[in-house]
Amino acid sequence: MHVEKQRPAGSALMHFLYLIFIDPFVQMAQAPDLLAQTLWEGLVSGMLYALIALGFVLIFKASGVFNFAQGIMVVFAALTLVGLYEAGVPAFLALALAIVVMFILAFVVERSVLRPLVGQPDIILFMATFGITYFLIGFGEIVFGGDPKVMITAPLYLPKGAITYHTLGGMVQLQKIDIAAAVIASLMVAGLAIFFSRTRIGRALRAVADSHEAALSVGISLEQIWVIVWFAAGLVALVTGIFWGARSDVSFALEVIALKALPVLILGGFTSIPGAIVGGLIIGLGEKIVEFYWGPLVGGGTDAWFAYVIALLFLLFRPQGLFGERIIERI
Amino acid sequence: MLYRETGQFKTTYQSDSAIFPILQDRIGLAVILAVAFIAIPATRNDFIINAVMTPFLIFALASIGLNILTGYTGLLSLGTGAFMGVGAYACYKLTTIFPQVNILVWVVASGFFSAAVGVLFGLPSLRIKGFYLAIATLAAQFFLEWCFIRVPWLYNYNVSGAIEVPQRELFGIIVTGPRATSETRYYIVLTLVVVLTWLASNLVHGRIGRMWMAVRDMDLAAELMGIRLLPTKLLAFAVSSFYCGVAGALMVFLWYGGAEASVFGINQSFTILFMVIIGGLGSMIGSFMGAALIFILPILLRFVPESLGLPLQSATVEQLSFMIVGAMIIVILIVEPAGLARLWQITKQKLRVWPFPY
Amino acid sequence: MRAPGGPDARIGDVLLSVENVSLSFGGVKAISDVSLDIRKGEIRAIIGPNGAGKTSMLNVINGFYTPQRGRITFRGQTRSKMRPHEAAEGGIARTFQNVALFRGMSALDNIMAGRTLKMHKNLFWQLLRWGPAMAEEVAHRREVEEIIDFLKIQDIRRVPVGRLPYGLQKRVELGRALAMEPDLLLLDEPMAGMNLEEKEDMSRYILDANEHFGTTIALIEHDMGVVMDLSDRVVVLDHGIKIADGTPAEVKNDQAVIDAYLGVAH
Amino acid sequence: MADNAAGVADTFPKLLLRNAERFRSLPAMRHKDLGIWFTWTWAQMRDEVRAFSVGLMELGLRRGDKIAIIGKNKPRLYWAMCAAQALGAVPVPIYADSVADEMAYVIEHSEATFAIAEDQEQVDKLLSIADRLTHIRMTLYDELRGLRDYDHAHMMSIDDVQKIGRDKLASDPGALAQWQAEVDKGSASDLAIILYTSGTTGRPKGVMLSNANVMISADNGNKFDNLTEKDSVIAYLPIAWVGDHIFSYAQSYMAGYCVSCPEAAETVTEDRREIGTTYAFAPPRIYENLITLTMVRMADASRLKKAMFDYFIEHARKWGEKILNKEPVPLGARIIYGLGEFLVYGPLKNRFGISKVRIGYTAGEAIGPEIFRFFRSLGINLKQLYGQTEASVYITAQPDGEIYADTVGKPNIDVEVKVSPDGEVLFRSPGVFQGYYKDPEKTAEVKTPDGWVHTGDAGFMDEKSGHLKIIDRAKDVGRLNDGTLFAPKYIENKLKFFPNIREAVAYGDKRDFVCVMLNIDLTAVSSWAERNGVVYASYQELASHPRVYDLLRGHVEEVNRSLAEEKVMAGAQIRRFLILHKELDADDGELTRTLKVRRGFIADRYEPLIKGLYEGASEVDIATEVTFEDGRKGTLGARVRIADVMPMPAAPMEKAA
Repeated sequence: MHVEKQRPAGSALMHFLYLIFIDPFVQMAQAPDLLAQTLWEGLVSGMLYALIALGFVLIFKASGVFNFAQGIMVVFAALTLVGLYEAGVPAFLALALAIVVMFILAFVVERSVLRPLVGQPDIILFMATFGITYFLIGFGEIVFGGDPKVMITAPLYLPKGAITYHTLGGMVQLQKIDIAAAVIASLMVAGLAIFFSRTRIGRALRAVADSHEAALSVGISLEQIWVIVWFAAGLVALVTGIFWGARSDVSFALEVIALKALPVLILGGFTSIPGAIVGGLIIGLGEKIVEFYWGPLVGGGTDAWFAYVIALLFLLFRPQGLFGERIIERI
Repeated sequence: MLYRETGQFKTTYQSDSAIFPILQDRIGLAVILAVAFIAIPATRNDFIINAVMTPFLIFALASIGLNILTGYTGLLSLGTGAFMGVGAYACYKLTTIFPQVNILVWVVASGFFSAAVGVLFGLPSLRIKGFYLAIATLAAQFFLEWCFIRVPWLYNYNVSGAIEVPQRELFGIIVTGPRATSETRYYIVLTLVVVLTWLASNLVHGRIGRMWMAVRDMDLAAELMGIRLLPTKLLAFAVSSFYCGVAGALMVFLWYGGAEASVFGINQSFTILFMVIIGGLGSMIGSFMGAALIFILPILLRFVPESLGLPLQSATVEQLSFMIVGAMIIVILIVEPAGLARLWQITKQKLRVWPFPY
Repeated sequence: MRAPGGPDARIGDVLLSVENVSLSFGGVKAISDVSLDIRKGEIRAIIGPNGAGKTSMLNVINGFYTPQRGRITFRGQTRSKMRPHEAAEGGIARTFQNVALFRGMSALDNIMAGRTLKMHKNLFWQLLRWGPAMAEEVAHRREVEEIIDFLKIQDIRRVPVGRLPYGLQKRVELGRALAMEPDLLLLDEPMAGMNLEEKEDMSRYILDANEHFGTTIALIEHDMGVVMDLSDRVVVLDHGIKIADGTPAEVKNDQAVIDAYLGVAH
Repeated sequence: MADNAAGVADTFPKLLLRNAERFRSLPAMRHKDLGIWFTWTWAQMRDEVRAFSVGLMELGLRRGDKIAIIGKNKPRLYWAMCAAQALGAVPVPIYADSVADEMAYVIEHSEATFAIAEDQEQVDKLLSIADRLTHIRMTLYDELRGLRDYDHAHMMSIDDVQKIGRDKLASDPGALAQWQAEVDKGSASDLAIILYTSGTTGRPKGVMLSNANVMISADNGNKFDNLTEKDSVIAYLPIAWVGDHIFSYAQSYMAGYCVSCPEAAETVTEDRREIGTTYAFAPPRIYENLITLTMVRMADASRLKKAMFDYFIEHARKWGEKILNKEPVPLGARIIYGLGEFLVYGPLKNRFGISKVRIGYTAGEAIGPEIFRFFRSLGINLKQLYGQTEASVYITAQPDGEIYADTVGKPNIDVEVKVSPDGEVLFRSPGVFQGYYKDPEKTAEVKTPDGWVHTGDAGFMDEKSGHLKIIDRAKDVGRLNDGTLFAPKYIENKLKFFPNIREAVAYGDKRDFVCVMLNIDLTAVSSWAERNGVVYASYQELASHPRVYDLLRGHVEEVNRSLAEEKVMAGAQIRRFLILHKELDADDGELTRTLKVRRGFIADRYEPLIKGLYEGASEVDIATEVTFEDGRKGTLGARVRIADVMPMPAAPMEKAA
């Protein structure tokens, strides 16, 4: 009697365990092309997460400010570019103007937010960046309208279309724009690395991460440094915005996606540029793989929370992240 | 100026540690309660009752919830929306399964579900704080939000994916559903908010409140005082989430009448957080002020220009409120990081020491 | 004014002993193989030049740091490390070098917070703030008022401590520690940054606490005059090593101590 | 005198018993302790005092014994007085801040057998002089803190004494009757208290006051101001001072009003506000401090608020006193005053904690007319009185509606006042003391056989108002060569009421006319200089600046004008003055340690200046030795200018007061 009753339950459990622990890997092995395609997609979105995280890291390193507004800066930069272009400004001039706008933004933020709040606890500055975020959302929508826009690619000589490889018993499609993004992002990271290690300002920025007095001894005021890092973060945001915009639309929905940079930072640490990149890629890969192979088991949409749950686990077991330094509290 | 404290003296510790020790404050409170319970319903103005006061009170309740966590205990949370959602869905499921039980019982009970979920997501707070914890609460936010969408059982497999509030009666009066009157719903919300505010205020003025604030101000010293950090923080999560949960249930059952998952999204979390920041971290009265300002601001933006003959489009109103709220947060943080409550306190202090400046 | 029986009558058995404790941070040795004991009822001073490991020693005693080696025996219970709340529950209170008050709270609430361990009324009563919870609150308020009266801070009861001058903050912090009714009170430079008058006041409070409440006190202090006046026994640390231990008079004439303070050794 | 069922309540213990019946549950005393106000009703206070008293009886306190009471205003110290009086013993309160030496003298002189000390501090003081106290048998203390480990062979806490008393009352049914019998033995003529006055010279003298002295005087005071059991005071002045004894003890026992003891010296203002006292007493210094505090704080107020404040204060200055005196005032002014009451006066009084004050007294010293009027203009019924320990306080007081800044009022009920030919004020009243303890010679010097007492103060009766005016200590009053009365302190005080003048020293005794030396008040004058573009590099330069001379000349002329209005003083107007090049300093011996000018010493030290003043020079060079802050000495040379002032014509009584 009870044997009869137990069997279906037992087999359901077995089946469930099979679905979780065996089946996804069988699928991967059976369709390596899909796996490769998924991995690629994961890498590309991971790269974009990494870029946003990079903006965070720049600002955090130099000013200790956890800039929640980095996500909206991406949107705002992209909107400025597209908006100017739509208003009839030639593409490259629009790009230049967008850069100028990002500079002005950095300047205004320094003047109206950072300077008055200097010396306040970190958490206050963090909350102030909420204010920046909301202000930019409202401001952006008033100026550029709330509707999604299409990112300009051709006028900026960005490639279009896809390269298709017939391999692994199927095919793998790589969007050219993604390849371009990867190249440009790599160049930008390399450029930033050179900037930090080779230029006087760059060294000052690194010094400021250690101590503010050290930066002053290099002869650069704290205020200037803030403007520079916020501007650098703005440039990173602009590049991020262009490529992300090219993949989807330019809209404020991006802002929520940009929050994913936060778990990236937990993984990579708040002060490490390589950490941001590796963290971004791990998150990007992880969430695509999980969503593709395990998502259907729970109804899909796992990429909405995967990154955060990973971050949560990290926080519990390795709060300093992959590369971050250990935080020692002293009394 | 209005304060004449001469002749007010305390002969017991009980009266000395009263939440409103000054006579004039007690009078003020009585007046406010009289206005809320008598004058406002007497207006019979559906707009004021249903579109202004009821939601204001619900937001204030959620703000109190978040304030307990963020303002009193110093734990930043971005998952308020989701905790409210837990309350709303729990209430929905409970009243579906046990329709005969008084709906108010379920509204309050739903808070316990929210509290349990809050404790679960509060566990990381032992090891992390500040914005690290904020990110951890984002996990709660997005995971729970996902659950609201992907677990159809939660919304009774409705095709719309939304929950719809069934009609329920209390002592023969319809209190929920489309046929409930605004006044009825307002009275229920008001009563609950008043009672819960009173309880929360009691809590923060006693041992537990001091433990929370001790953890907030200097957790190491608190620990060496014998305050165990994890239980204290988890209690804050539990109580906070309870309040948010009840607020969420009230929001759906006594205001919206129905809701889908997006109501409890990250933006709701932010809205409540801003209410708390602007109102004042660590202040009960600030929770009300913040809720009033942030909720009523868009209403004013809509109606003031209209009455001046300059009607704004609703999109513009929304954008403007975003900008203003954003700017206001920055200004408040610069001018007075402790928010409107602190400004009120300063004003009150000024009135007490009037005509002296200090 | 000491009790007529003389200091010896006050002092009892060993209350806490630290044996062969070593502590290092990432290779930097803060304490090396130090042993010391604190007797019931005495005032024990820990002195030494900057970086001698004095504060680290207090942190080991009340469980904030975990020593790599060594044992701590408190009330006859031996363990390899103390946990902060165990220390608190066991009756060890402390003040900090840089005042670790709860800045957002009033002086009264700070001291009330010191009574947390002694208050037990549950959430239900706390929510009502009535009946047993109120009775408990009132009873402890009375105890706290005794401390306020003792420290003569009646006029600043309701002032948020962040707004108080430094000397008063130190006093409030002492009050908060006393509110725990500790058996052992650790004071980390209780007189740092005080003027002469404030130091005299503070000395008096420390002595009174020792006599009036019978509290055992271990204190770190730089002002040698104060140390010599207050303490029954002095232990001297230098670079994490114990170089002397004895009565103030013995320590004062110890060559190693003189060298350490003059910077001859090392 | 008050009656009860048992007979006439002619001693304080009997009054206590009467009050315990009559006012039973009304508050007799409050004490802020440990953060809250503890209250004793009259019935409770009777029980406390009785237990205390029986305890003292058990400890051996006997009729005629003296009991020293040392400490601040604490209920149990007041109870100690009544507890001792119940047994026919005499309390001798002693100033809490007196040094051990002084304390030793008083205790030894009074032959006190018991000492009651407030706390460890006082006990320590007593112990330090223990070898000189030959009569003390037992020390009792109020606060245990710090005393636990003291040798208790001859020491006990008041709690324990009360416990002894309670136990006795509980165990021995006859104890109550025995105690009651002791109380009944007391009579009006018994000695109630000995108050030691710290004279400026010599040893303190013990003023003996009988029950009748204190009680009649207190009762007359109560009648004078209609004080009843509904009133309330805060006790914060020294218990050894006759004023406190009358206001916080005797009048309370007579009228039944409640006496509140503050928590600490720092919290008096706060505590006064909390209680909301109706009857206030303070020396001028306290009122001055309140005004200074007000002005300092208002200087930091926003411009608008400051303007509003100034406007209403000015309005009050104009109309406030008239309204208080119930004179006819235009409706408009009344309305504005009402608005001011809401915006400024009310809140201000609230801050001072004097919103409910019905009667306020200032005494002890002359009060600045501006200060006096300020409070009156706010609607505080501030009055002046003139009293002495030897009179059980009351000699004269200002009746309601007859208030002048420069008088001390009319003779109190039952008091006769006369001015001797040489200008000294004498009085005779039921309050006149019995004599100085163990000092019949001194008693005879002061008290005439027919009961008149020499006050030692010079004064005169103002003809128009019928009020007494006090001008100086009698021994300091001199005469000009033409015989005109010269009262230096009177003139100096008038000068010092100007904020720009810090100190003034007047000369004229046995000279032809009056001259003064002035010290500018650096804070006030430098701020004036800043506003008026006067540039200076040093104190000396500022002090000798011609425009500063002009400024002060105005003040001197003002003083002359007011002197001219008084017949007695009109002849002693200031003719010449100079501004000293340095501040008078206690370190240089120019001031006493209590900051009173030492006229003779200054005259010797600045002899060339005196010479210059009287010989008509317009400038004098002088070199003075000074002590710097670090104790070094140096010489300060200066050329001091001397200015002439025209006397005002005596214009008697046209617009006086």
